[in-house]
Amino acid sequence: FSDSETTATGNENGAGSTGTDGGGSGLADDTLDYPAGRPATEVQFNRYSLGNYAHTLQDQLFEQVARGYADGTVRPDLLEELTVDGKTLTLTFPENFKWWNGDDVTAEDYYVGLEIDRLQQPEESNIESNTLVDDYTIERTFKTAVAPNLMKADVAETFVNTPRSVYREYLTKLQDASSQSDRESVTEELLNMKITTQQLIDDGLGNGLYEVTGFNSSETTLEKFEDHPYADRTDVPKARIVPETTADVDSLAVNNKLDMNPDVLMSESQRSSYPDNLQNVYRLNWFRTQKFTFNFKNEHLARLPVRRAIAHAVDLESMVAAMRQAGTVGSPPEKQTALRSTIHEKYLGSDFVDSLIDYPTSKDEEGAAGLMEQAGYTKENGTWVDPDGEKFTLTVLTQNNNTQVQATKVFNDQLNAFGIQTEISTVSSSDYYQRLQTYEADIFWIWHVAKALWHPTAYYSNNFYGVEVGDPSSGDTGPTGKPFTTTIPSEVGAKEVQGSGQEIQPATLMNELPSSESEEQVKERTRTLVRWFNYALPDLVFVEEDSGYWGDVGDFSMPAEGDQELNTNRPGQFSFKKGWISSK
Amino acid sequence: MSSDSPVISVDDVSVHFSDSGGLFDLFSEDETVRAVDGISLDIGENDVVTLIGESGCGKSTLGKTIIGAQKPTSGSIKYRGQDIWEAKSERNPEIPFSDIRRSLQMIHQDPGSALNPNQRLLTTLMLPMKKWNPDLGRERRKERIFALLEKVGLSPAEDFVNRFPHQLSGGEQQRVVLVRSLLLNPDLILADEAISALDVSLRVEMMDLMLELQDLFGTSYLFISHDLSNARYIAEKSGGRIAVMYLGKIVEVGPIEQVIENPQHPYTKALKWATPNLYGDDGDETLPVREIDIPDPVNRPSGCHFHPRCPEAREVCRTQDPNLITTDGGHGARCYRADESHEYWDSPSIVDDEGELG
Amino acid sequence: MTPRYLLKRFGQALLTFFVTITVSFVLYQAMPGGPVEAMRSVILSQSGSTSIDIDRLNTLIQLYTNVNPDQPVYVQYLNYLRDVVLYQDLGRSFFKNEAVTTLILQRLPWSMFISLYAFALGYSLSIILGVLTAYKEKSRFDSGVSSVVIALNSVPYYIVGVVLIYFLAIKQSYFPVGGRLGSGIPVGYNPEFMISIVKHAALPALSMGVLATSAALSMRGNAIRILGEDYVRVAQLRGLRDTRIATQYLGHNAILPMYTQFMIGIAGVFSSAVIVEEVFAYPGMGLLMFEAVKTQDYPLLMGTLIVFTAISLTAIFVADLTYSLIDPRISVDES
Amino acid sequence: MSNPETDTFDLQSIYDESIEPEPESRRVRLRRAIDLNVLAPARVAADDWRALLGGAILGLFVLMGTVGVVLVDKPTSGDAPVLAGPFEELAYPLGTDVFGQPIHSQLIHATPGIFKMIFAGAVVSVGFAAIVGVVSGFKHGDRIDTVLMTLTDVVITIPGLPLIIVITAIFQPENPYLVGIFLGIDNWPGLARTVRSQVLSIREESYVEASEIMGIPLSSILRRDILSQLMPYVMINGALTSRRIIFESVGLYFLGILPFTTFNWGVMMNLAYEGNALTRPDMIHWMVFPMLCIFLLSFSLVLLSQGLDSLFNVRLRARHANTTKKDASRASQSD
Amino acid sequence: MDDDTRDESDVVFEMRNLEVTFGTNRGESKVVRDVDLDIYRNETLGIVGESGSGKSMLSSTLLNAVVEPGQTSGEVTYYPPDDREPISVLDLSEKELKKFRWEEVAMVFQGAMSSFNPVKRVRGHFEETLEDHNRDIDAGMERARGILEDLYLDPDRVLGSYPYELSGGMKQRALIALSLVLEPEVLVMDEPTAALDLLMQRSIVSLLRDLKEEYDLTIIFITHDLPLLTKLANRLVVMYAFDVVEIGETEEILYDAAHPYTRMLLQATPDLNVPVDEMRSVEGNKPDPVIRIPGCSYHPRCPMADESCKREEPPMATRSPTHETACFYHDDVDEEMPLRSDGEGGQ
Ligand SMILES: Nc1ncnc2c1ncn2[C@@H]1O[C@H](COP(=O)(O)OP(=O)(O)OP(=O)(O)O)[C@@H](O)[C@H]1O
Ligand SMILES: Nc1ncnc2c1ncn2[C@@H]1O[C@H](COP(=O)(O)OP(=O)(O)OP(=O)(O)O)[C@@H](O)[C@H]1O
Ligand SMILES: [Mg+2]
Ligand SMILES: [Mg+2]
Ligand code: NI
Repeated sequence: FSDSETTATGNENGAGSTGTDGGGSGLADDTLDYPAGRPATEVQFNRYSLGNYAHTLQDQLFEQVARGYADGTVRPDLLEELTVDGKTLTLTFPENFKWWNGDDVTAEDYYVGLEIDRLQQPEESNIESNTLVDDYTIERTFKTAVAPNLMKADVAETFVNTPRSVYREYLTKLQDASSQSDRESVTEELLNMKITTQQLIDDGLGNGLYEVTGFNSSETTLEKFEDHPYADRTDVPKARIVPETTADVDSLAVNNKLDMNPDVLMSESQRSSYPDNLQNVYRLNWFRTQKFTFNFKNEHLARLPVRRAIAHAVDLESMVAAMRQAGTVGSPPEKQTALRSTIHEKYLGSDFVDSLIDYPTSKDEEGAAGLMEQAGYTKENGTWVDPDGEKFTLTVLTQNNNTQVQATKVFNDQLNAFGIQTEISTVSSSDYYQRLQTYEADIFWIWHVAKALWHPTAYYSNNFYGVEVGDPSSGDTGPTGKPFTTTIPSEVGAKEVQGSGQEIQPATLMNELPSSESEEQVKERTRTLVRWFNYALPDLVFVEEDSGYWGDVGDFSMPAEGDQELNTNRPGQFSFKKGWISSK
Repeated sequence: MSSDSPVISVDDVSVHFSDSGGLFDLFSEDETVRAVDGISLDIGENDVVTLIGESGCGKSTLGKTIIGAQKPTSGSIKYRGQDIWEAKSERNPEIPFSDIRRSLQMIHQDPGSALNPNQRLLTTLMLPMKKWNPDLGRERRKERIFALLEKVGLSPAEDFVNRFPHQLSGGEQQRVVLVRSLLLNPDLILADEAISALDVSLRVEMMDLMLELQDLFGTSYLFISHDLSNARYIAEKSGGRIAVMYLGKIVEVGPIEQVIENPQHPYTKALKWATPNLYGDDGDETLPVREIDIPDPVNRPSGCHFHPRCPEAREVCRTQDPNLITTDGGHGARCYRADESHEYWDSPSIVDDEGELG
Repeated sequence: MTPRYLLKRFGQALLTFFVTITVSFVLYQAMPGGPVEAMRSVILSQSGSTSIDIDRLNTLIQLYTNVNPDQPVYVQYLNYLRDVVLYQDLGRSFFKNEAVTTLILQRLPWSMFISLYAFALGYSLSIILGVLTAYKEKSRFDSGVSSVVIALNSVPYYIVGVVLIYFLAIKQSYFPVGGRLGSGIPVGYNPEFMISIVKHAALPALSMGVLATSAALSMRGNAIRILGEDYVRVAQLRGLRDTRIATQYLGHNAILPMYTQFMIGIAGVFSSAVIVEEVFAYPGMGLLMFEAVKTQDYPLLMGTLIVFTAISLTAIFVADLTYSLIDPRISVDES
Repeated sequence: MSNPETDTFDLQSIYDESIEPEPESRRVRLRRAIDLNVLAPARVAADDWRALLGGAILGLFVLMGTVGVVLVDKPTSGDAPVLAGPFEELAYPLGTDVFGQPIHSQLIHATPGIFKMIFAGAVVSVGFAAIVGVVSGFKHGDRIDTVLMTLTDVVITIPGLPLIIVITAIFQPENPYLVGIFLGIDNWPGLARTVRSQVLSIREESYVEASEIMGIPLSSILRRDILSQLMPYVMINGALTSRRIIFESVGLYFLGILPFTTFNWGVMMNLAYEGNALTRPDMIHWMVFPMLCIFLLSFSLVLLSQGLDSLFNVRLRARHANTTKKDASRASQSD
Repeated sequence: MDDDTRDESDVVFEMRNLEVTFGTNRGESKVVRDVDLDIYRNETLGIVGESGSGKSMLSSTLLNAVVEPGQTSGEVTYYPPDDREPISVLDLSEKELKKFRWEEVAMVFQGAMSSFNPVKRVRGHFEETLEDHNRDIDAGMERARGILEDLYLDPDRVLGSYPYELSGGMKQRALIALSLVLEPEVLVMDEPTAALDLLMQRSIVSLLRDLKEEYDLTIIFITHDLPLLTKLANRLVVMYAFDVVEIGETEEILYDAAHPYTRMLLQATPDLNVPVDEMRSVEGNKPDPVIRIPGCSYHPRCPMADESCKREEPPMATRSPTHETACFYHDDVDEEMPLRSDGEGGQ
């Protein structure tokens, strides 16, 4: 058989010990089985290559420098300290971590990656310099003033995954390169370099608590790395990762063959089919939200009352309910701020939030009808016609993934029921982003988060994961017809512009947000943007997703809220990597 | 009964079939079958010619060539002086091709397969009428069809025309086919083994019917058979000629009595031997050929094609192919033995290495 | 069989191969946006959590895909053709950073395994059932088997797959729901490994095998026709053994008209891997193609199409070669 | 036979004779045509349970697609409680899906699309096959025959499913007719080949030669002699092709390769499958009913294709016709 | 049949009350009707009759090989040459039948062109026959070569060929050789020459005569080609409407046909030596196996028929010790339906 089924070195001793067939066994034994990512046969760990699916496994195997938390803060993970001083961010590394191959993990390992990132395009980078102060300290200096939290956010969710033993040579080449084209050829070289899973094992290129010992297309086996500082925290010697793409997670769970699902909550609908020892362990308000974007090039959608009418006419609750059936757990946003509600307090304050315009999360057809009439629309035979008496149909573009279709379907049906004709166009996920960028649909579904962080920049980003307005230097309106300059009421929560209002430039604001000089400025700019969003409703956010994890609470003791700080991305994996999961 | 201007005159006609090469037939060797090889023949008004010969000797091919259903490789076929294939390609021929097409008809061997199984007989019979008598009304056409059907004994015609071919017996089917060709009032009908498929007891009746209609309509017949006694019956009753074919050539032709009574060609003699009679002529069980099997039509023997089987063959037959040697009264044979002064008589006999069969 | 005939078939196979490559190329050109767009689309869809900014991403993709759109189309075509034919180089996968050929070669044996498994299972059963039902024409056995076969023919194989998963893997864990190898099984020629791969392949193979069952009906039809042939009657009159008549007379002759279809059937069964492997999450060629479709990995997509064709071609070519072994008339009667 | 009184029989005389045309002729003819072409097939069908059952089921689906869509409202989310079980409530007898849409109305509203797809696919593949087959059969030996057959061979060899997947992945057809056409693309060659060989053998039949010799125009020969013989064949294959189109289209929707804008059984299955209906007893009906529909529709087509065989049989039809009866003894002898 | 007259003769087959019926949707179709017939050792018996008169069916019963779903009833007794027990053919078990067939009785039947398995070489056919009958293959093949040579075939070439590579005549002869390979007692030949050329037909008939002598065969030869038959058969059986209407030595049938049907048949047969005007055709339609014609089944077509023919079925009447016929008026037939002029003279 094909050599893709390589047996790893580690398997020789481990063979037979867990040899039950049937796609994984999460039965009472000392191995923690959980689904994640792609088969290790298809993944490689060069951080620079594109589309290599590294991200689907790397967070199990590498230490993370710092993390964002749902309350909006960014705090060190591996780092001992993360401090800001003016334009400089100082990272202090601990001294007791090791690579699997026995080398110390030093600041240089991370520095190499930072410098390569910067030197690929030194002009465009917003980093002035990275300096290796000593073996365990890096100073990172920005070109312009940046708010302290944003500077920390810059290294959040990044990994120590560029071992100097491998990447040093590329850095040297980049440093030697004199022109941009020379640098590009190094980049190209980097793009094509490969670190296969086998190499990862052979050269010991990981540094997480659990070390890869073997893999094949249907599993990756891990063993505790005894030299790791957290090794004493847990008594789970082994783990097995079942690829999400090849295993039917649900049927494994139903047959009690999994011990944990590290970043997916069990929905109520699954409860009945899952065994009792599997329980939701931790639930958090995730950073991710989803929305429908309105294309102002459509004359109807360009009208504010119509957008607001749509917000009234659809029942966000039932959209979320449909998604819940498909396994997405979440709730509709209380307020249309474009921000995840967990950071409202931090960036907006409750008074501000309370004064914002309320859009109902359940259906308010009367209110919607009122708004339509206000815009001069009339209802004929159950269908709204525009002020000229013309009928119109809105096209809605969505991706053909389960959750998206579920939500869009309900959205559509409700608009139709209200009397606004819509037509869905469903595009396979592979084509979706391409179709999206033609901006030909009137309304389109999109994630609403540009970065894996609970931070305003993650939501107010001028690309389509944020609130895309377009390049303000390119005319009056962007690709979705949203004006670069617009007037909003000066008063928070006013439904109409009274007096001269306040003229703002959302695109410019969004572009400037990441380079805000102070926390205050971040808040200031965010509030302006929130007012704009809440008033003008350029997009309609319909769900704030929840995340968390479930686990086999019968066999393992899992940390829950209060035990540890878990309100961060992928809490299950985080617990596991921290050594917080032990057998009972 | 040939008159001065023949209905059909065949002049040195050959038909060769060769494998047509496909897109990838780059290296194909030519396998040419000379189905008809340089035949000349005239068929007159109200004439009957019977063609006999072994299977595969080219009878059908010759017949179809004569009625213009098969294009000859070389030579010419003239219908009342007009070259058929020129008529087809020329703009203003003396006799339009469509007239020729109508005048030369055919009856197939298997009456069952000569009728479209999915059509009622009326449709089958109406189609040619529609084509050739477009002015006639539907009812008038029907009348003619009915009259002819009744004439051949298929009555009540009204009942028959609404049947499907499978609802008729073989003899009845053959009559319908005959009627169909007669509807066009042709000058020549090619009857290609038209009675072989019928039960022995029905053959005479069918032949009689054909001859009767021939009388009536003045049609000429080219009658193909592999059975000498049937051929003889037709030819003798109509006073026609008989032509014996062997491997693409007519090896003997003449009035029936002479060919039967006094066959010149050894092959005709063999055929005569092979046609057993109920009465008389038994006893002679010596095979009159040296080999039972016919040679491969692709690689024919040199000289006279019959020589490997001919009991009379001599060395000269191996190398030279005799021409038609006419004796008397239109009787001729392609055999040196018909010529009493030919060098053949001095040629040594073929020494047969395999030993004679007879 | 004549060398000429061989040559002709070979020529035809080459032509087909050539046409497929050309079609692939044309489709490649017809793709909206081209590879750069495709790649960007996929990376964007992977993210939602990617922190990379779009401009930078574009630059990287440009570098990575290394496309040179300035070349005239025909030059690109000729290069493509040259690479495929001369170097068996189908390009590099956009996303797997690996030569398409390597990726395919890794997956191919697995797909071959389940296809052949399915094929052997499906066709041997069909042939036997076809002959048996023909022998017992109009009996209860016949109508029973025929009904089952007709019913099976009315169910798409992927549904059979789903049903099999439901009953045999989820309700009763007789078989695994997916994958090609059990966890913790050492690779090599040991019984555990063998049993595991066979068990994993069983359900996919069964559902693919359904495709082959339609052969039972045509086999039955053929066998009934052959039963009416003189030579079978003569064989019976000659007092030959029943097994001989059933195999050498009935079986052999009834298979003849279906033989080429059988071989095309292999290709058909093999291509059904695209759906079946996805349903069973069986990492073979089919799943590779499916992933390529999902990620718009065009080089990989075209590569798999070409390989699928090559396999089909090979099967048909083998069919042609072996056909003359089972039917001596072939080289004479080609049409 | 002989007919002594008509010895003076003369061709001219029968042509000159004028008889009053029978007045009832047209009516009689019409009656006969109806009897033979409508009533007789109906009687044959009534005798053949396969045609009967197949026709009945197909008829039911046609009703679903025509009357059904008028009677039953288009489903919208929130029509009913989410995931209601089947056979619980009269308003949604088959239960509802996760949107609270009644399953039965989804099934019904998916039918027109399915039929459009089948129609387009069958017309394209059968039509194309018939044209290619007839032309190349009629021009047997000509260059055009060689070219067409080479083309056919090439297309046969390129495996259909992967090709279709590639094409649909690239063009993302949404219109059901377009989907049908795409799916038809790979279905024609096999049929074309068989049509060609049928044409070749029909051409060998003497009645075609007879028609040619009688100077019947080519169009009539094609229509009367060739197409009428091919019709049954083509119809039967049409039914089988339709089944294939259902399988493939639903499969592509099921896999999520085709964009699922409209109602489609495959889309339902996809959503249910992706929603893990297999492991969720409260959801399984969402999966089962579309599966059942696919099964029933293809089952009816398979049955029909088998029943059609006897429906097109002239002998059977003639036997069941009242107006072409003749005494039984003669009919049987020539059989 | 009158057994006394044939006492001393050696009977191979004895058929009594033989009937073959088919169930059709129109009713029961009786395609052989109550036939009694004896076949003598080493004779060549010819069976003639129009197409569909039941000749093939009758001959198939000799091997109990009537095609499905035909039902055979009555008795067919086979007397082996040595002093073995007589065998009741219709009562044989499957296994005994397999042995009986081809070892005792071989059959070359209508449509011999397709009697060979197209995918098997001719040699294979010989070998498998020998093998399945547990004969020594080498000795058997030696014998086969001999027979093939007797039939003017090149053994090596023929044995090494596939059936499609042989011409019709060669195939026919190879089949005859195959039928003789197990040295059967009786050879049943059902129109073995119908599809062949005249010359070939006649040649094969010649060869058969020689073979019969050489291998001590009893041959039953079926054809509707009467002239050919007369060159081979000692005795003729005339069938009409699924029954035997006349049996006699060949000469007796030719020159003293007693049944009006036989006479009609003789007159309808084209013959080079008979003037064309003396040929007549047989008029009327052939009978239907489902509808039993009351009385003599030939009466609707018979010029001599009267009321009694319509009512009663004529029994077999003896005309000479070797000549029997089923006609009430066989004494008047000479008068009513004279034979051809040179029919008598040609003797
Ligand atoms: N269309 C054709 N293509 C190639 N060869 C042909 C074709 N038609 C006839 N032949 C060959 O030409 C030769 C003569 O054929 P033809 O049909 O004329 O013989 P025939 O005398 O009518 O034989 P039969 O008595 O069997 O009908 C045969 O060898 C045959 O194989
Ligand atoms: N399978 C069958 N089912 C019903 N009737 C049959 C079957 N086979 C033959 N018959 C009928 O049996 C009768 C006798 O057939 P048989 O084959 O014995 O005739 P035959 O004398 O050999 O004719 P031919 O000279 O045409 O071979 C015919 O009327 C035929 O229709
Ligand atoms: Mg012929
Ligand atoms: Mg017979
Ligand atoms: Ni051909």
